[in-house]
Amino acid sequence: MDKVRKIGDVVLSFENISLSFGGVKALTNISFDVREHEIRAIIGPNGAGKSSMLNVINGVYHPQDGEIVFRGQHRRDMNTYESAKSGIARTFQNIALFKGMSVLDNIMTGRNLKMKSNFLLDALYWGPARREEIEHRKKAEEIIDFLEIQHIRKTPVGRLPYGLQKRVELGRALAAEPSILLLDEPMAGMNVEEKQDMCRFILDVNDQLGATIVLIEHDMGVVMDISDRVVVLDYGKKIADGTPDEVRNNQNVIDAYLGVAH
Amino acid sequence: MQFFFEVLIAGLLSGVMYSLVALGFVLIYKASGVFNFAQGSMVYFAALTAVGLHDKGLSLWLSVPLTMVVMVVLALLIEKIVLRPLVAQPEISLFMATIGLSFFIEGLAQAIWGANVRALDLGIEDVPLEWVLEKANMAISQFDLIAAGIATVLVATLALFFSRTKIGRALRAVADDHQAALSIGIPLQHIWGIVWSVAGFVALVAGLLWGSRNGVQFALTFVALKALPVLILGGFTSVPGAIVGGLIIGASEKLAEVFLGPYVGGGLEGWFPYVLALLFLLIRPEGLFGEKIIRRI
Amino acid sequence: MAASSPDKVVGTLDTFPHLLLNHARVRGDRPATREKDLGIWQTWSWRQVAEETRAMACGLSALGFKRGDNLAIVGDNRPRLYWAMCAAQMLGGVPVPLYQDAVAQEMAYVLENAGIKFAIVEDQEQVDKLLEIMGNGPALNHILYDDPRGMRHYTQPYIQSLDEVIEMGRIHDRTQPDFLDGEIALGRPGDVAVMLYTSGTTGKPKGVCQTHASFITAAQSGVEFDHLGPQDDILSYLPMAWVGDHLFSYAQAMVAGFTINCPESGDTVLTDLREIGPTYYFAPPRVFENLLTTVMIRMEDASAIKRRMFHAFMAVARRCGAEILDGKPGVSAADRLLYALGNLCVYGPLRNVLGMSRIRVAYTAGAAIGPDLFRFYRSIGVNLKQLYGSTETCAAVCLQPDGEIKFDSVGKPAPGVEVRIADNGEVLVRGKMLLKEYYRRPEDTAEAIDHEGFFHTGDAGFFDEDGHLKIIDRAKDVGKLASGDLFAPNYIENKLKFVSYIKEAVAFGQGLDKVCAFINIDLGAVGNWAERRNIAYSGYTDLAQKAEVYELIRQCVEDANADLAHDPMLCASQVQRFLILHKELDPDDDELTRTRKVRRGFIGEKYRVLIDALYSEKRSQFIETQVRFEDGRSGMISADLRIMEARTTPSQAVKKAA
Amino acid sequence: MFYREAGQFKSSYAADSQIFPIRQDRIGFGLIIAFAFLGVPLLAALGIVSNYTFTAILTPFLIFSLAALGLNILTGYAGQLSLGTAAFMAVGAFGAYNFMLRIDGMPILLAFILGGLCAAAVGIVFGLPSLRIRGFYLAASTLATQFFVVWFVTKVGWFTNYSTSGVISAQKIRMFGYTFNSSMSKYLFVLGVVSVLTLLAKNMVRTNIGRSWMAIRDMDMAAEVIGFRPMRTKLMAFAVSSFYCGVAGALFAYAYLGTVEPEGFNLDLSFRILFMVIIGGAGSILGSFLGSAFIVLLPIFLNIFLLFLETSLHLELPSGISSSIELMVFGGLIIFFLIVEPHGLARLWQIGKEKLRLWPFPH
Repeated sequence: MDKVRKIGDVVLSFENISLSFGGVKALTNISFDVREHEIRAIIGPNGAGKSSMLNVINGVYHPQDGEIVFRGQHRRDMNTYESAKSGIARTFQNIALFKGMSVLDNIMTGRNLKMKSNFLLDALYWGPARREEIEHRKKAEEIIDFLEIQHIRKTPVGRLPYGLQKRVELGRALAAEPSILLLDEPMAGMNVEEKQDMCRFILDVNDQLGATIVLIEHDMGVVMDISDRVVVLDYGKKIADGTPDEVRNNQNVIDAYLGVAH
Repeated sequence: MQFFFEVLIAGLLSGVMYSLVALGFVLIYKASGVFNFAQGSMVYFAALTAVGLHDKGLSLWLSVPLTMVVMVVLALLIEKIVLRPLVAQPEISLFMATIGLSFFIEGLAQAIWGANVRALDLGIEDVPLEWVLEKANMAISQFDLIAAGIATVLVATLALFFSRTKIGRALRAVADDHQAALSIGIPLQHIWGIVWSVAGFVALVAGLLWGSRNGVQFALTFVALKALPVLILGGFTSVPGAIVGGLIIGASEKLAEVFLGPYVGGGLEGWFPYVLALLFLLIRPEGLFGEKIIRRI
Repeated sequence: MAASSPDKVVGTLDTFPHLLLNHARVRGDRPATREKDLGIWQTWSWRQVAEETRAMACGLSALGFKRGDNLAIVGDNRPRLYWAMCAAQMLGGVPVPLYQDAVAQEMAYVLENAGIKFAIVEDQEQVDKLLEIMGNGPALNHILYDDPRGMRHYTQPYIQSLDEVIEMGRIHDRTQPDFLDGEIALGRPGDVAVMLYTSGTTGKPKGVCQTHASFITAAQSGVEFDHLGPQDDILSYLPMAWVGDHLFSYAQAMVAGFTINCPESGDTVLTDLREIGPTYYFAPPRVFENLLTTVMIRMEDASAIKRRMFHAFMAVARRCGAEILDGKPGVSAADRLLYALGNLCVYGPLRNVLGMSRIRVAYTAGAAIGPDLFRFYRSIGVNLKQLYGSTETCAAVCLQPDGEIKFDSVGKPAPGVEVRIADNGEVLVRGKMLLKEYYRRPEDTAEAIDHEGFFHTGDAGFFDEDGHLKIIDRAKDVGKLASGDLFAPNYIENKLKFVSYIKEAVAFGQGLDKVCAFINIDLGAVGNWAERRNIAYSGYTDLAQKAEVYELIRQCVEDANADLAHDPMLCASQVQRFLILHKELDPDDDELTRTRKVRRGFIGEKYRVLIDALYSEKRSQFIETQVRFEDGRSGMISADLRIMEARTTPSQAVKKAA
Repeated sequence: MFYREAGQFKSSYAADSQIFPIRQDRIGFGLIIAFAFLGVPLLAALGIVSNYTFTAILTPFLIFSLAALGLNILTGYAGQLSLGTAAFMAVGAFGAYNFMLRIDGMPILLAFILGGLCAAAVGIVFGLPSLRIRGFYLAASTLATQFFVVWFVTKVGWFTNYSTSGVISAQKIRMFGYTFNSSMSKYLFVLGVVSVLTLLAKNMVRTNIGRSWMAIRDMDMAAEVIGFRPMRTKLMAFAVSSFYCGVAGALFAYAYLGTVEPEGFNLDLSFRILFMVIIGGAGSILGSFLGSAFIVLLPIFLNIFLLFLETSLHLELPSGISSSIELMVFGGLIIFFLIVEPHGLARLWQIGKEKLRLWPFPH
């Protein structure tokens, strides 16, 4: 299948981002950018600061230094609510689903920012509240269909196997109709078949829904196959940035990452 | 001014008692991650058992050690029946379980000994110390002072026990990391049993001191409620926190009651420590000496 | 709208398009089609279906589809694929449904044979398959897909979405309102309505041409026979290319006006069955068998009390359930009371969890059904019946009338059907529902239909004293043992397959001195059996060669032998030696047909060494076989197969007579 | 076993997301409601249901159910443990009392609602710490609510209309010229209020607001990242929960006790309601009712049982033993449920129902 996706302008860029926790440096002077509609991977050995970077992007962590340019706006940091509001959604490395809720409800939570009803109307389940609930249910169902999880629609997520939980979490993120999707090790702990499925979903999301994807992954092979550009971090520093081929042949990367058996 | 100090000292002296009870909490919290709401009931139970045995004709020298044995048995039973099955549960479930436990222990105490108020005479009179009265014209209760003395000794002993003995260090290991504690070969159950027994001992001492002053009655269970703000203030995991917190709460509560009370009709003791602790909490959620919690995702 | 004045169009209800338009007129708002999609049962009324179908027909016509063209339809049971059949018929074309799980080369043959230029397919998977075929064979002019997922980057101009075509059709219908009505009016009952390819146990598939008249007649007789009406619901989940599905989900639905319900996917059929709770149900025996197996396996896990209750009530049901269902006299009041209690505690809930609460009529066909299996469903109050027919006869030769159910017969000839038994035992059939011809195979047609107009079914059978037809085997398979005794392999195999532990069996004995058999164990049932006995196994091959399993199967074979001994004609056919195959027989390896019939000849060739070993004194035999996995790769399986003797039972005919 | 779900398919989302999607449940629930509204009064008219049943069982059961429902919203759904339920009830009760007392022609229902709103306001104030603290730190801070509110209402004479004993007598419940005097009429009044509020609660927990609570409860970080605002969500939970408790408190005063003092809303009552939630099932509306029924009925059966012991075994049980045993049983049950079935009676019911749906299969 040939790719006809168009990669657009820079939507998000980081300049000299530094982050530390109580004196421990997690990120040092990181700069890179993300272009519209691309699949951007952040890779690196364990403890390289990949997750921290993702947390900076959607405002969970606030960097001490540096600047973020998001859709032309210059800012010191992001905050979680605003970034959600402006179309950044994410998944987590250690699945962070709402365990007591069903798959459907989990995905519905992803739609909360699109809901306008207030709690009084909700309580009455009347008029707009009811209409809205049904309308969003339809959207949620489309995502369920897209991710092929129809058979577990009403199962509490706590009872699902790991691979499916990952998929549901992706579903919850997709429910927000994000323009930028952050995926924190989407394929960690999966078997080959599950990985293939997840890859297909990621490509489909990127391709059909047009979302920009920033993903962290441990599995080099997969990343190289699906990403447009790759940033490599090591000990909180950027050591390479470029197309998969460039990165693969970069000596720093080979030393820091590929050379090390893991 | 004299009066202020009189109140302050009385407050600090009762604060030592709070520290003692709070220490019981800290002990258990550190070792098993349980906020033991039943600590107050244990105080009540211990005091009632001691005085009950005493009333049956046993001397205090016999009834108190006997009560201690009962407390150890109780501690072991609690560990086996309540804690062990709940080991992997969230903290909040354990907390609620101790609320249930407190009801159970209170019911048990009353079922065995009846609900009547019993007097306990330790042979210490609750009279002002004469020489202080003469020298500084302040009324400092002899009883309070002795009680505080006993409590101080106990607090100090426990603090040392924590930091110096092998078991104490083991306890800290458990508090830091259950897995690590297991790997150095200390059975978790043993540690819990010991900790709860020690907590039972603390409860017994506190019960005797308090009981002999106000009579052994159901109100003793409220001691636990008093200790709660102490813990919030001092931090759930800190021994010095419990001591300092107890003193602060004891002193401020008395001061508030005496100096603020008249304006609002009294009875501040019930809630003032809480509001104080709460305000403090908003500024420093981990308490004075507690460890900062970093949220990870 | 203006031009489609219904009265003009619906003159007589003698073609499917006429039937559809009539339903749209008479019961326009009643549900015609449902599909589980996006979590709910999306519903289309007859009026909507008619509109969509019209638009689709116009769209097809705009693409150049015309009278006499054949339209390939490939996919799972999707509403629009059903409508596509009628759309093709409106234009005087012929829909040709294909098995959606067929591999590319099978499909290539049919496309070539039927001269297909237009195909409507379900999704990307089928498009890819067609593209693969087109790489080296027939050239399709148009491929239309139903589900757009993943289709964004197919730039080939001849691949279009069905949505687009329907949209185009709507415009077309608006600009030329008379066109389609004119086309529909040109349709004649004698026109070919559909072409169904027989899976052919031997040779290449043949296209069976059925006319509107024959299918409508066949459907009508069934509808009247069982009093089907618009209020009925059916679950459409069997391959659309199978005559059974075409009769029940298309022809009968069109005639009676009942609702067809398409499941969400192949994996959810059981859940969907339970949700819809159809009133009319059709399934081949293996589906009923699988259901029963699951029931038994799930009951194994129940508490002892519940299990005891279940078995106690099942015993009551076996004793009198079927009789009560048939309304036969002679059931004691006590039994009736017990049955009512059982109905409350077991049968009712069981029907409910199986999704059979509302079933008025259920049919099974396509293969012989085990008497125990058949009796089970009837005894719990499911009105399960058998019918007999084939692609060439619109699956409507014999039906079991209510109240006259025999476990081993297929019922009486349907109204308007003549059945005759030839001298060699072959069943001959004549009636309106016979095929018009085999597509482009006049010599085959001539061979199948004799000068009197009788169709030679190829099945051997006989009428019993009540006039019920009893089928024993394929006529050509019925042979003789070396001793001259009758040898009906299918009959023996079915006897074996009726045991839940045995999934497939292949019997040999033609011209030989004794009967021997290959067995395929049922991995689910035997696996469960093994687990309960703590027998560890790593997979089919391993499990199949366990001594304990052999012992289990030997018992089953001996039971079947005892059964065979009852029938004097078949007493000599008892299985004397058998082996359990190291792999499951699989349509992908050409060992079974797509409808899971044994390809005897092929197996005989492929496993020559095993057969030789069976007829020697050997206790075991080594074999290595190539297999094709689901993903298309192949590999080798090898095993040392044990061969075991089974005890036979002496004839009991004498005892019986005494 | 009694379920016949085959054929109950849903062809619209509205049908699929109704409260009782299964027909048998709808029928069963309808029967229960009909029995509560019509059957019980009918039985009372026939003399089968006594006054005692109304005043000692049915009315308190309903009121406690409402309070438990309130606490369940906060603790079960939003995951914020509270030990101050009785305080919010007190605010509701004394709020309603003062609205009735001080505003002429105040409709009783409006007074209840206003009382509930006062409770909600107090709930928001005391819920503020929940933004910074969690777990039992929060539980401890709700204790502050408990002690402070009761003290405040006691000390400020205005609330009790300067009654010397601190005891207030609730006004008569009067609506549309009808006075709810009899115990049965009070029961029906309470039933009406509780039914409506329960329906509203059910609607909340199955829509966005309810999902926001559960999201915060299950994984607050993730909830924040997908756009739920923790402050708003938690305070909303406090407000709604307190409103329910407040209305329950007003009913407690008006329809159950008639005369109350601030001390009546003590920590013990808070615990009792917490027990209802734990035993009934946290995060379940049905659980609130089951828990309430359990806690209301338990002492009654316990007393009957002890009486039976005394008479049949000619035992001389010490006085007050029943209350001691009650404490032990409550405590023991809490521990039992936390260990064996942390989701309470509601989960047991759910499991049972699942079994009935799958009958005769075990799972």
